[in-house]
Amino acid sequence: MVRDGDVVALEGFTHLIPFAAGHEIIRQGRRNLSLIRMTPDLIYDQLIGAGCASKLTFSWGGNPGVGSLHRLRDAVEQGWPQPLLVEEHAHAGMAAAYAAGAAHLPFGILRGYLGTDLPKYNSNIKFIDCPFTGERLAAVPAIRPDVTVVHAQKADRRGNVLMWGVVGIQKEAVLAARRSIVTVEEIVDRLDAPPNAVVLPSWVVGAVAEVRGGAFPSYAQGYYPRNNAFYKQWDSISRERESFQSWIERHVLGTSDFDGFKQSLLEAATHA
Amino acid sequence: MVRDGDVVALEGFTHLIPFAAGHEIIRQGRRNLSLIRMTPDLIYDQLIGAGCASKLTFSWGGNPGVGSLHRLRDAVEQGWPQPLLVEEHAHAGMAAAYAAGAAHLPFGILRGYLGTDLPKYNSNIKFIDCPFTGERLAAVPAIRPDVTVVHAQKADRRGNVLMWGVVGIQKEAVLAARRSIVTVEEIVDRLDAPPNAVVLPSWVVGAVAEVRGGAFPSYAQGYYPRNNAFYKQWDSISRERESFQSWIERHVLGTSDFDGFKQSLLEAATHA
Amino acid sequence: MPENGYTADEMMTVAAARMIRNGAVCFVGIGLPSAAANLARLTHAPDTILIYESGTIGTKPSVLPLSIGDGELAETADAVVSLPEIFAYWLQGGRIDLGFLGAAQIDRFANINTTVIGDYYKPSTRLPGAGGAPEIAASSKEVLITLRHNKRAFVNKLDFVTSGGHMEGGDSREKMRLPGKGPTAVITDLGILTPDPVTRELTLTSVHPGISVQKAVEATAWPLKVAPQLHTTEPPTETELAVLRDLYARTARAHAGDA
Amino acid sequence: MPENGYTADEMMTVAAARMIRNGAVCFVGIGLPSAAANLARLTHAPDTILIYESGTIGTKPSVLPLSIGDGELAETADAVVSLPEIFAYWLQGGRIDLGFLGAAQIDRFANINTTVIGDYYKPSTRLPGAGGAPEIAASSKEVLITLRHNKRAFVNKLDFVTSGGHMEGGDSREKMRLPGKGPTAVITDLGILTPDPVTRELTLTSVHPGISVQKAVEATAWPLKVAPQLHTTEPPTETELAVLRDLYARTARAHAGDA
Repeated sequence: MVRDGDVVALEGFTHLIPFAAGHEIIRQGRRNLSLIRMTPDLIYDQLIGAGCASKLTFSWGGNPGVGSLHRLRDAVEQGWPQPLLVEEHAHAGMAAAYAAGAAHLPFGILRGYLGTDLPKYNSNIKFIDCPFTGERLAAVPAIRPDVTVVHAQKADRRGNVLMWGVVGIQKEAVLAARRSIVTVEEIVDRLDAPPNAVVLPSWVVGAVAEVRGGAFPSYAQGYYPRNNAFYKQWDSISRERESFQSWIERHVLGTSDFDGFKQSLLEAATHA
Repeated sequence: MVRDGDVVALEGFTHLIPFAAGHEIIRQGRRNLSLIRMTPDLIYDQLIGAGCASKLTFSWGGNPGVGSLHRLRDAVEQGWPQPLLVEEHAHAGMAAAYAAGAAHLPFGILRGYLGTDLPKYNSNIKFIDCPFTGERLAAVPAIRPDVTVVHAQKADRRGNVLMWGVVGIQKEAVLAARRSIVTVEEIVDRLDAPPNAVVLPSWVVGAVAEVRGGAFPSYAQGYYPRNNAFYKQWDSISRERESFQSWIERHVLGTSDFDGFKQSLLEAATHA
Repeated sequence: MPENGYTADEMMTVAAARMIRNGAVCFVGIGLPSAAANLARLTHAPDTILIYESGTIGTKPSVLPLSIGDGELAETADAVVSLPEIFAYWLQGGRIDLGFLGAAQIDRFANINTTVIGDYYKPSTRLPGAGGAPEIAASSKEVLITLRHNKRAFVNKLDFVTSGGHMEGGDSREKMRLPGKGPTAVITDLGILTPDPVTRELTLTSVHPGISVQKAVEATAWPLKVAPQLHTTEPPTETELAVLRDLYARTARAHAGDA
Repeated sequence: MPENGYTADEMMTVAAARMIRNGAVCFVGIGLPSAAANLARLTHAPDTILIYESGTIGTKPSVLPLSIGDGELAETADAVVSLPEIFAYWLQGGRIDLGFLGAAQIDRFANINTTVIGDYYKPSTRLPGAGGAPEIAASSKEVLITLRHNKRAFVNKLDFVTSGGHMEGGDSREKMRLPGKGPTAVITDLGILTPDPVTRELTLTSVHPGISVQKAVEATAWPLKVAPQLHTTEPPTETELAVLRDLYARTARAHAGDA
């Protein structure tokens, strides 16, 4: 469902990051994607390093608690493997832009971007005046991805999706998108969602696929914890182009699915 | 905590309507309140009929499923017991205005009020142009009550509040207000809130009081159903000024609290 | 009651229910629209998604709600969201196939009034007001309206336009940039009116069994246009009537309450 | 390591933690701010409300989170909300007493850079960027900043202003209408800097035990102002050190993971 040149958002704020789906995009060799994500994280480091992306819209691009995303930096600083156009925001602005997208408004407003240089480098940050008080507020255009991909804990057989814990911007990202794909930890007979839970009804979801462990090395609350050790290892894997390339070729391009990927990682660890 | 002349919002969209707190405002004889509420319902019919209000901001003023709010109509049509200034919206606009209030933005935007006469009669509905697309959108000023009162299912001993079911605009109304009062069905040792439940942390709530059954004749999901029969009876109680006055004097002004009110209703029903 | 054993209100509700295609996402107002939508769900359209403005999405009540936010709507919903969310992400979000409204007054272009009869500041009758209707009428991909047919309701000029239909006819709705395509049918206790494809004026296209054209024309304050190919509505089937009556009976029992 | 048995980082974290008054609502960045805020919660300020930008409100983690949205933050929170909500209703809503930030670069008016070193389009180092920081810095009633003290960090001119402090000093922050009152202290591994009440220029008001004024001055790329009444920071107490080390030890064990 992802095509070359698409505007694509893979969301999940530290939690439920759709790594399995991201790997599939790499395996399919997609090119010239305009990637959107508040916190690019390792999955976008991999997509960028693998040459899938020509643009990145984001608001915080690091390896959380560890340091830099080296492939992102290499693309920005050296243009490798290809130049990467950057549209840079703050979290508050991107959250408002996704919310506007979900609401099909053309823009979102916030009391934001005050005292920061970001508007100097991002022409998509404008300012408008309140028609009642005259206060100047920031405005950002709605985010409307061609495709949004998220990972969630459960879906039922009808395709209704339930997620819980840190739910981030996932609901908005799905509702803002023209098409959407949701991978889930498990498909169950009944969701048994608690009242007011975050549920995406089947009719707003394009496709649902069961991919157990599909958020590794991020986490799925109630299923498995964040693999902090992998996040730390990524720093050395990704630091050099060569080590990154051999990793992605062996573990992602050299495997046929996410189970294969994890099996391959396990074998590498065992033989290390 | 409610003073004469205050801007007051009692919220609860068909569910968890804070009747007990509303009766207390009537008993205290508050005057010149600017009342805000999306759906005035019986509680505002009572407040208006009792002479507490000089202004009403609302978006749907009826007895749901039954018909008119006769005291509201009498105030608007005949100025009894005093003239009532009306600021009239649509639900979508009021929801956006409360959300703006909760976000401390001066206004909210929506693709709304298109094709309706409402803006001709409400100068608080304006239109602004999207700085990106030029699309004309409606703007409404934020709602910022002096006091918001809501009813919820549970609070814990620290004052954290949990509500579930139809949660309407209650969270926004509390977060938009300068002061807030929450009545609850019960105070418990532990909330045991499900993930992502609607919880108001104690430090955003001004005061919490346990009033079991405090939403009667509306309902509290998990505690008691809506008393539809009372809603239907209200039509005849409220239809004439005399029947309304004798009801409010006997059952509200003539009782000292909500338990007394309910006891008084029960006695009337038994002796009828 | 017509001799064949159903009331005019039953015919209206059945005719309205039939307009709902299975699987449609319906944003439903309380009263007649709610009855028709639930009848559809219980008969030919079991996969219809019902949304009430209380934030209950995909709700499956066993009885008709008295209010827009009855407890059973929440208990049987796929999701229950806040009011800012239901209006912003779901209705304004363009996700509603069919908005279903009642009205106190309607004009020839299917604009409706639920606000005041008479002058706004000195009304002879103060009605409940807008609620969710203006944005349901504007943003739903398609709108159905159902109300009883008489001259007090089918007026020449609305005292107040609460919710826009086809505005002044022709392409005036598009010019005002209302997102959805507006009312596609008005279902009354006498027949069915649909907008002319060009002028957008409501035209009588079907009369219910036993109803004369003349009766519909006389119940309309403007000179009602009548389609050259006038249909007669199929009378309610036994199943439709049985399901509807059963629904009302269950509802009456449930709403007797305990006061 | 200083001879009295604690590291400069430990002194910095303890000094930062002490700035948090019990009961304050703190919006906390990851890294040193998170360590300091949790140390405060585990020592003198047990009723501190910790909020992380992942939407976790009133969270009480037993170990330091590696990311801003670790599972334990959600499990131990009073409420977990979406990102639009945490930024709109909670941060912009004016409910945060204390924003607590780290930085890569800081200038004399406590403006900070976490975006790029060098030219924006040809950076020598591309840093992670803004995240929640610009609005934390703007909207919190008060801001604390903590970072290590050296000339690469304490620069004469920022390569990029990611988050506004006191802007160009004086009343320039108020004039730009940033809602909160801005940074009230910068806590480093050498001492504590606070803005001058009038000029808003950061002034060294306390040095940590064993640190000379000269060392702090030399670690600052601008001519650092020193308060006439210079304090010496109280060294970490045994309790503070024990709690902090225990926290780090628990954290290290927890983050070893299973890869």
